[in-house]
Amino acid sequence: MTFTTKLDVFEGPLDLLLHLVKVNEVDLADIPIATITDQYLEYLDLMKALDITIAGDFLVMASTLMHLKSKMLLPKQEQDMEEIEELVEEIVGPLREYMQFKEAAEDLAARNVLSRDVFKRASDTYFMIGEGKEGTTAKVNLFELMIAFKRVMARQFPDTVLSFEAETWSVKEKIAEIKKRVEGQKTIYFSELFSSKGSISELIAIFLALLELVRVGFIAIFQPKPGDDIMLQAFK
Amino acid sequence: MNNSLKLIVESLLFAAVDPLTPRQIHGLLPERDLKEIKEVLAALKDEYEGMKRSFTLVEVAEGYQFRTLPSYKPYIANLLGATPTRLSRPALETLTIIAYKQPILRQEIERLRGVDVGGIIRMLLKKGLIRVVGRKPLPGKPIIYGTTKRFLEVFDLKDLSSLPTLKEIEELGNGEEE
Amino acid sequence: MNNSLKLIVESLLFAAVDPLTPRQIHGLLPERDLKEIKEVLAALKDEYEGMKRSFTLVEVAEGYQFRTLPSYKPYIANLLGATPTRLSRPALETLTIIAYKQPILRQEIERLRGVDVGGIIRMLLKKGLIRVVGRKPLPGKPIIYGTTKRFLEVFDLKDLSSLPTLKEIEELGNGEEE
Repeated sequence: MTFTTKLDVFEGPLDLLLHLVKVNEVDLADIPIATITDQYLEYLDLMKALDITIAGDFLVMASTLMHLKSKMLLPKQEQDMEEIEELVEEIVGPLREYMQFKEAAEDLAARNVLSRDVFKRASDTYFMIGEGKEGTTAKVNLFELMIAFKRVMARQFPDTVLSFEAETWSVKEKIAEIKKRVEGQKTIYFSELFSSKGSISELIAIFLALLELVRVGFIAIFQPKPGDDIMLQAFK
Repeated sequence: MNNSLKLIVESLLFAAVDPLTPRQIHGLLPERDLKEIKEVLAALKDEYEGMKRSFTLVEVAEGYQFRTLPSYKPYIANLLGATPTRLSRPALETLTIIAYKQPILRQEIERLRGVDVGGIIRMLLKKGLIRVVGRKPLPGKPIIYGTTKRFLEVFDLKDLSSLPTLKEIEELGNGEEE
Repeated sequence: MNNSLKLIVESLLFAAVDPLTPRQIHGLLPERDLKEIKEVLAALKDEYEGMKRSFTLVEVAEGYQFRTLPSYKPYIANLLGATPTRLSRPALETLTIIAYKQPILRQEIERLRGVDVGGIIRMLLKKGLIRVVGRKPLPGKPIIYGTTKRFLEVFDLKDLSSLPTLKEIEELGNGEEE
């Protein structure tokens, strides 16, 4: 699977098509459909050979291309020409728009970007919380914690819509519990905290207790890499 | 106190983290005319441009902000150390589509890019570059997205109308065959 | 690049968060003499003093730093008080709970957060982000809180229904991380 990252550079079918148009040095107005279709399919074959999962979008485009190619190979009549033109537009239209935005994106990136090319005074805290600026030990911010929490909830209560409910569980109790666990062990994992099959309100209480402990700097949280289980340690 | 309006406004701009609009400054100095404040801002901008220092007053995000000139970038980058948050190409393209087509639904962005953009939208929301503008009166009340003031600030844009017009893709001709 | 040492040093002082010592600046510009840097700093300080602007270059114990003059303090204090960008994490959490659960009693907020929120509520009231919605017909007639129009403005929300739900955030999938 180490190949994946090297080969899978195309984000989606439009990205791949655009690449093929560029490599073949052709105009959008005059795309050699047969050639492009063959190259497109070759690429998909390569992905298959390397056991790379091919996203559905790639397949949809593949069938559109093949349909168009077969139409073009057949002897043409007036009616077919119209249909072919429509099909071409179905492919070229989005491609044209896509190129337009790609260029606009490049223009945007070429501007004097703040904190890259030009700098303002003082720090850039803005509204986003959790940059760890206030001397807290959090390496993961509130947003990520929230998402991690949602994951736990989704696992235990697949069909529940989460809302803040007045709870029967005390956050204070949970704070004491977590403190004890973290002090007893060197590292505990976020998922372990929620391993018991408690009620929603209990899970919320645990979560809020955790937030509080992080906020006051009692617990340090780490994440080896995005998406990994979050690790909790007593902060020394 | 005998400070001139010009220097009072300057002190506010100097201390502020975000760009200040004439209206915001007026809110802080209600006894002064909005018109007067606008004049002072324009005068300050001219003055700083003429002074040829390492920083200047820039009109950005519907307001004014002191910023260093681009040529000092290498020194300051060394000072601040941390590499600036860089947007990936897919993220930048998504942001561009939102900027030009706003207010826009997630589905429309996905149609234009041909791929799922959920994760990117979340990241852009988190970075404060885009925002929820409202909801569309459609089944499921889907969220509509737009860019923020922060977007204007980061990309050195005075307002949305100063986004360059989209270029026509030239090789296309008129779309007529042969 | 043809920037004078003076302006390079100025740009560093402008962008720095903390005061810079001559030695720190020397560390960033190792090809320049420490002595030269010290001279430039002294010259800059004189220059700014002579310019009689609203800010100046001050020699503080740890180095040099641009600071506004004391006489502008009242205006800047107003500015910093008015910008709600300085919400601490607990304040933001409390505000989030009020936004999603309004109308809500202080006790309920405290139950959810597990700590006293009296100080935070006062601060949020003062910043105009929350308001007293009414009183609950309970013993002691406890106050019920909700968010204000200002809250919507500050968070760029059209109305309360535009607040994305946790579920919607979840549906966006995973954001790319840098």
